[in-house]
Amino acid sequence: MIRKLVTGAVVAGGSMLATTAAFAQEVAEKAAPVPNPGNNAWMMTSTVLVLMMILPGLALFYGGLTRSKNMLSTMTQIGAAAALAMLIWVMWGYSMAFGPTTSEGFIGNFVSSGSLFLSSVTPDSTAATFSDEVISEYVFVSFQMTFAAITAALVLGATVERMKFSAVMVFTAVWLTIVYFPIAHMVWAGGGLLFKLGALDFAGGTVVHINAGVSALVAAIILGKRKGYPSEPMPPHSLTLTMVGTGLLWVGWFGFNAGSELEADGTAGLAMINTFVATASAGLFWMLAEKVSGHKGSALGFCSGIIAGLVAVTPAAGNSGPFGAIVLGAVASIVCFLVVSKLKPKLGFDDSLDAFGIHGVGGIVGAIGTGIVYQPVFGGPGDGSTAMGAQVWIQIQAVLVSLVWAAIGTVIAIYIAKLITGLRVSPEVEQEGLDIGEHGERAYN
Amino acid sequence: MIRKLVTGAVVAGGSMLATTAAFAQEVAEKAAPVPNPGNNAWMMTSTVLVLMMILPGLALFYGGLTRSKNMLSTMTQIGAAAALAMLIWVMWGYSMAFGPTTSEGFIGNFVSSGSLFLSSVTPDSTAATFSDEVISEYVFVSFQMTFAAITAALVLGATVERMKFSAVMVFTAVWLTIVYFPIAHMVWAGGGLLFKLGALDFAGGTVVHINAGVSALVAAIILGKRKGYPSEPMPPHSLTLTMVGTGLLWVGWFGFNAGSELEADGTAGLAMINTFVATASAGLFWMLAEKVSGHKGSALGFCSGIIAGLVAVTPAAGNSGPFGAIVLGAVASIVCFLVVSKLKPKLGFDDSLDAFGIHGVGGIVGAIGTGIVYQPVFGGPGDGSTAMGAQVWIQIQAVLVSLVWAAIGTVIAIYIAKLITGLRVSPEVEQEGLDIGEHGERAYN
Amino acid sequence: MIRKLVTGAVVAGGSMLATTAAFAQEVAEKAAPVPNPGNNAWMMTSTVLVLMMILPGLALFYGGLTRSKNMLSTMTQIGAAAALAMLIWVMWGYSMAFGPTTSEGFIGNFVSSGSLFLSSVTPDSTAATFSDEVISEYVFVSFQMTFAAITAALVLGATVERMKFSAVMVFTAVWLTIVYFPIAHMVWAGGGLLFKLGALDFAGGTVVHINAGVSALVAAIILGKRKGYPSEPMPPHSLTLTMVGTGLLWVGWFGFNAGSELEADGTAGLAMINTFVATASAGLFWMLAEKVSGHKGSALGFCSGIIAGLVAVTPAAGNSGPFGAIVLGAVASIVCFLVVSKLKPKLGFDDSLDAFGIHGVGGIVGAIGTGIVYQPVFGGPGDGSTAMGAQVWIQIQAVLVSLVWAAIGTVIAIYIAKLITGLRVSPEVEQEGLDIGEHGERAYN
Amino acid sequence: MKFIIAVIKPFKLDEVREALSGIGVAGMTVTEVKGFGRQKGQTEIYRGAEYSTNMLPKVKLEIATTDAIAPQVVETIQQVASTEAIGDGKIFVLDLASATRIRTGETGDTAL
Amino acid sequence: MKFIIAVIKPFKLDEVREALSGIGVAGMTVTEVKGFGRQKGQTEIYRGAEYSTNMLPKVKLEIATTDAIAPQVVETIQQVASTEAIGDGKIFVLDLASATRIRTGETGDTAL
Amino acid sequence: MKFIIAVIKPFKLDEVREALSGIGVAGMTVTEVKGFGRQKGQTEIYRGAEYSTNMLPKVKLEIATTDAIAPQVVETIQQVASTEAIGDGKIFVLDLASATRIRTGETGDTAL
Ligand SMILES: Nc1ncnc2c1ncn2[C@@H]1O[C@H](COP(=O)(O)OP(=O)(O)O)[C@@H](O)[C@H]1O
Ligand SMILES: Nc1ncnc2c1ncn2[C@@H]1O[C@H](COP(=O)(O)OP(=O)(O)O)[C@@H](O)[C@H]1O
Ligand SMILES: Nc1ncnc2c1ncn2[C@@H]1O[C@H](COP(=O)(O)OP(=O)(O)O)[C@@H](O)[C@H]1O
Repeated sequence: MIRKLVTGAVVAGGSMLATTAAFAQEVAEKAAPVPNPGNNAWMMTSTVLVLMMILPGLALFYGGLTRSKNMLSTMTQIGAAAALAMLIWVMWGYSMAFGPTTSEGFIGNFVSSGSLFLSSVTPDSTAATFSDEVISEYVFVSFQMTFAAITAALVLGATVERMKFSAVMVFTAVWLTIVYFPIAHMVWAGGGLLFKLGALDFAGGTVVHINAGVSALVAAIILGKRKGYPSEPMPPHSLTLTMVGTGLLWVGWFGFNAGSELEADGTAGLAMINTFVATASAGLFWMLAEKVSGHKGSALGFCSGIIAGLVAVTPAAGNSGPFGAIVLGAVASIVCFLVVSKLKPKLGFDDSLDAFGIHGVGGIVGAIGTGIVYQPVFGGPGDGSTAMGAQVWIQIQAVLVSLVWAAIGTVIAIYIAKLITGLRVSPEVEQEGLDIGEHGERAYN
Repeated sequence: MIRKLVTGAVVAGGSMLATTAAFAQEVAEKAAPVPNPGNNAWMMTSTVLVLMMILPGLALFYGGLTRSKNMLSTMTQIGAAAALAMLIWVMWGYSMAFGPTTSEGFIGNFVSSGSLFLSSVTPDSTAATFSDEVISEYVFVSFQMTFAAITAALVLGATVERMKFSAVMVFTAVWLTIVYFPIAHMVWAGGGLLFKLGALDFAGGTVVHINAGVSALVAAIILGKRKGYPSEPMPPHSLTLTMVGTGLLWVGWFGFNAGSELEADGTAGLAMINTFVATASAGLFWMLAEKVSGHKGSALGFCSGIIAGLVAVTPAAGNSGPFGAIVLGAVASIVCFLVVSKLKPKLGFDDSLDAFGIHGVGGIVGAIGTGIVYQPVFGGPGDGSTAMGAQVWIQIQAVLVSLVWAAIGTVIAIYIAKLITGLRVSPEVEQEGLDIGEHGERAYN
Repeated sequence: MIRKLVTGAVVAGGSMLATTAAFAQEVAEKAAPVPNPGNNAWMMTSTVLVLMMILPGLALFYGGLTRSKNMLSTMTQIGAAAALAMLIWVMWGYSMAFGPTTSEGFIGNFVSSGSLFLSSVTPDSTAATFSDEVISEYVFVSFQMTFAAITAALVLGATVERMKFSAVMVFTAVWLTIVYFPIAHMVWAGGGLLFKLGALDFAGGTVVHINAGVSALVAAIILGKRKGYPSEPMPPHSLTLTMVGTGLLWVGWFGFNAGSELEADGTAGLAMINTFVATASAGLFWMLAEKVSGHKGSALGFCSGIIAGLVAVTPAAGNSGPFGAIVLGAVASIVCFLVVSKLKPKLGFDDSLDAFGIHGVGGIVGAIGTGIVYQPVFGGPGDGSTAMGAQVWIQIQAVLVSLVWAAIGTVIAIYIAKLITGLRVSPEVEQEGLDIGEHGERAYN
Repeated sequence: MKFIIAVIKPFKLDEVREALSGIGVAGMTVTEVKGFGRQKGQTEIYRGAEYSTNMLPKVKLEIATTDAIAPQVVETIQQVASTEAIGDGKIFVLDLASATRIRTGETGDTAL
Repeated sequence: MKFIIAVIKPFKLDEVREALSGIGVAGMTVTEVKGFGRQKGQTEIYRGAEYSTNMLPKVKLEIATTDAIAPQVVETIQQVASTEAIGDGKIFVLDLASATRIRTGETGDTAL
Repeated sequence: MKFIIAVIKPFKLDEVREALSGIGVAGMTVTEVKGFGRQKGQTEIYRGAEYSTNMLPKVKLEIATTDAIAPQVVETIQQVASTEAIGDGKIFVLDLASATRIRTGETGDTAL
């Protein structure tokens, strides 16, 4: 659904202001669409829910998985990266991704411009939804801001327990600029490359999860393993907190997925029920997969499945029927389980909290699977106009483009961070924990 | 208010599809009601709030009360039971409780049918509210789904620290099917037995709390006591987490109670203020009751009162004035206090986390009390057409029916679970904790 | 925006009932405004969000900062004070602050009356917003109730770890009555002193934060220092929980700030984005300030900055552009940092959790700063009709009035509490912890 | 005097304490420890990474006694704490040169 | 050399440490323990279940000293840690056969 | 028999344990403790209040051994646990009068 987006938004919101004021006024007098408070209300709620996913949600999910000596470092990196992303978003991010001036020609595939410092936004300007409705543009800006913030934070799951705080800040700023904003534009903006291609991505499977997952992998490889990994045991210091984080992520994800409809309508309802059942299915299937491979169904397995399901249903939320969603959740869960517990130990990299293993892999399964479950034969809302094979091929292209773009951009961003900050803490700090070494505190006294 | 429910829902939503498509279309063209986004927005928010009650809310509330060696087991059982309930709900639960085809005659009092796998639901189908409005049917399905999920999870409070995970899964599946769906139908569906009787149950005092409480009691008795209970002290491992859970339950309960109006109107506002004050009153009165009986007002007492108040105000939320609610909260709190701290130690059963003592008892007080506070003389919204005595008698009948139904159904469900899984963990696993024994993990490292 | 408030509310809601019933009916038949469900939905959501700020938000934020032996005491005091505030609010608080009968003459500057026990409120009565819209009065009552509750709880941050539970209860009851309700009336009600003066306070910078901060300071001074302060180290027992609380406060604050618009419109959207960016900026600037003064940027610093930013943007939320908000957040953060880490150690008082240092000081910076960022030259929504100097002077007057009123009222309230309860726990209880001494429990077993 | 150090399974603590107070042991000091010995721990799995730890939770008792009752204390602990399963723990006896009650300054047997 | 084990009330820890460093005690090792003795614990009530525990939180100090200053260490602890209330704790002195500093391998008195 | 008490840096625990099992030490008991000595802690800052604590997290090992291998145990710990940085810890050796295995009631060297 999101693919129908943003040209409209731009028309209703920003570009009106790009014309002469007089003309704008005239137009406004005639036609100025007024947001229905119900849609605004839902979108503000959704925005708040996505913030809750970051802090405390993701901070707890990731933090519980680290060792207690790195708990504060993990939570602070997430919080501060998100905060930085918010400031950058209002300064140049919104403009680059959804600015009113669509650049001409080739470059317009990748970025827009024209609303630096939100210059074109007022309390009365609006962004179009997918029907004839509009929502307040400030609400749209806020909603999209939280997406940028959480994506930046997700990447850090692969680099915790060893990356300098200063490096996190530099990396985030560069990475958002050269990776996130262009990909968001490509997928969601009217003139964007993948948008024009016809890729389906309801709530950001590509923009958020594949993107974050791949970037996490690349960053983890460049950064190197944690001292002692994998020989030394590094059990999660509090799975209780990880479960709390999981719950909050699930709760918040409804803002993410059902919010992406931009209206409080029946399709938002569809996105909601899909987000429930795909997740429930994925949580249980991960435990089942553990069982089948001879272990006990674990709490962390349940949590991992929940996240895998949420990730996979993200592009499919409004693009699937409930049973497509259940199957998609189950498949994504099993695939992620295999990657994380069978494949990863064989490969050499240290993706500390499995940002790639779950967000990257789950995102790819979801993106491609969306091409399938979208079809009416599987109960999806598609009208069958694009054949399944063709749609899947479009989806694969979108995945590949994001994959390559994210990988290259991350290499650049991480080397810039290395140049400026040195990237990695000293072995002593790593041994002693980043809480004391980087922040001078202990999480628990 | 809920009693006016679901015949309408069925008409607007499902049954239209049950007629011939052509006719339906015609009707739709003339009259198809469109949901107000404001109501949809509120109902989606409410749905999300109820999920938050389960995970992390209830998981923390219950988990904090267990010993640390059973923390993950408690949280995982709650999460997985809820997940299973969601899948079952879309497969056959919604159909049994709110399906478009109301069975004829006697059986129609107990179940409906006709929407297996949500076959009759589309993004455009709607469910009627109590006025002339409608909401999207997917939203209604999601909202009601969370009720089924939390009720299943509530029961587990009486069986934690000793019931096998596999037994929990089997029990949940059977119990929902033979206990929850029929009771939900009886109370809330147009043709339901208790609905026709005229029982007042705004947000599920009977369906959720009495039901869960009684089932919990029966399950606990069949399962037997925890090893060492009551001679060995089993103090809560983290009252901090229990308080966090309490807070989240209170927050989420507004989705439960004010959401049950199905619209964002003044009655939802009434349900909201009642849910505030009944709860506040109950929290403080429990502490007072402790004080009066010679102890210190305790944190756990405050939390217990909060829950007792929430439970009691559930059937009364839109059926009372604020002062009726305050009194109801206080009374429920004191009664639950007496049962939990005076009566329970004298009886032999081990209702580990007082699922019966609070949800069952508080639910009964609330259900009967609703017959009283509903009256206009007590500031309630009733019109006085049903005399107080008559209404109270109806309420008592409803309580009795649910009580008996839940008790018998639970016996069946638990013995099926015993047959398939053995029901209870081995004494070694119980000693060592279910976290290691059942899930292979520790909550804290 | 809030300054345009409550005369209207009173007209639409209460005062209609103050006239003869017959006349009221007639008016109602002609014009009775019906709330848009979208606005009601947003306001109910906002109300729930503010509750989440209190429990679990503030309880965790404050609780994590105390020593573990006082954890339950801290959380219970917050919860119970909030509960008490809710009961008092419906009994006489709403009447005193927003009652339909505006007292004549001088006294009308400070209190209203006429809705004791919410006698004038029904599910159909409404409160006006700032445009032509209305919301259900019960929703307005609930929303405002949570403000009273959180303000009472905020004060306790300065008095934890040594104040008796009973003293907290007495103090809260008196303080709300003589401090909070009058100040709320003065600032927000149509006839209120500061309202008439033209003070800008979008979401309660003066009413909530300056008020709570100053009262906290006064209470802390009268109560005296904790035993061992400042010689004995009292490190926070769980910064993890403090960070969780911080996240929940941020999340909930959108109910506070964007909810204060009373509608889901573009100005609410503006309040939302300002609340994002001011906070993000403040969080990062506190860490920067630590860095600049030779320390490590700390997790607690980040959290403190977040709160300082939220406090400062409260009066400015809908009265500023995003860049005004960023600057305001940064300035407030740095000022609070200096006060809390440089000034406070030099002064003798023990404001245990910096309720004054952050809420008081941040509130003052915000209130005065609002006079500046409101101006169109700084991108604010003001029309420039009041010159900046004049507006700032109005803001300063409002600050001074609240300061003096809160200080005097607190002295009275605390001495009444002392008279009745003795105020402070015995040295033994303080040594051993209030959890055992006052509540008979331990937080962790 | 003797200083007895016993490492036992945690769930035996209450039983042992009761048995000891039955034979007149007035006090003891208890510490949560991790034991390493013949008994092997459960395998824990976190996302495919297996940790098989031999460090098991135990409880350590420290009891100062008179020479007279020391043998009886050892015997009682041995009997009550035994489940005849591996990992039941050990009892160590050391000579205690002196003991002082902080409250009163008393020393020797009366300080115990 | 002597190995001194002292069980004290937790809030006395800082005072004792300061006093000991005043008389030249360079190091010690501190453990959180639970004490069981004459002193009775508060009664805790959780929803009507009463636990009256006699296990009270204490702090255990372990200090290796030369024979020469051992008596002074005992005396200092006794005096500083005493509140003259029940539950103040105990001091036990054991003979220490040898001591080694891990860093350098030094042994005997200089290792302390 | 000897009762060896070693205080070491936490991250050396695994290495020490492996080395000891290499020389045939069958069991030990491990406690998390706080050490106080020459090594100074990091300064922690909470909103302007500076705490410079000298209490550092350490791990204490208790190992009962036969007289025969005691010297070798001490030496092994000393060598493996040493990082040659301040704060590496200490090893104390006490005489052990008797040892009992709770499971079987065996005493003496065979109980270890
Ligand atoms: N040599 C030793 N020194 C100190 N503690 C020991 C020693 N051997 C065993 N222990 C302690 O005794 C516990 C039980 O020992 P283990 O060998 O597992 O079983 P068992 O005593 O039944 O042979 C261990 O977990 C450890 O705490
Ligand atoms: N026989 C003992 N062996 C080891 N520790 C003991 C012994 N008796 C007492 N303790 C420790 O000393 C503490 C204080 O003892 P208690 O009898 O309560 O008070 P007091 O020492 O003032 O008589 C206890 O909590 C316990 O930790
Ligand atoms: N006299 C002592 N008695 C008991 N434990 C000691 C003593 N001195 C030091 N320790 C323990 O040994 C640890 C290391 O001692 P420290 O003086 O810091 O370093 P080093 O041994 O390298 O000189 C301390 O943290 C403490 O736990």
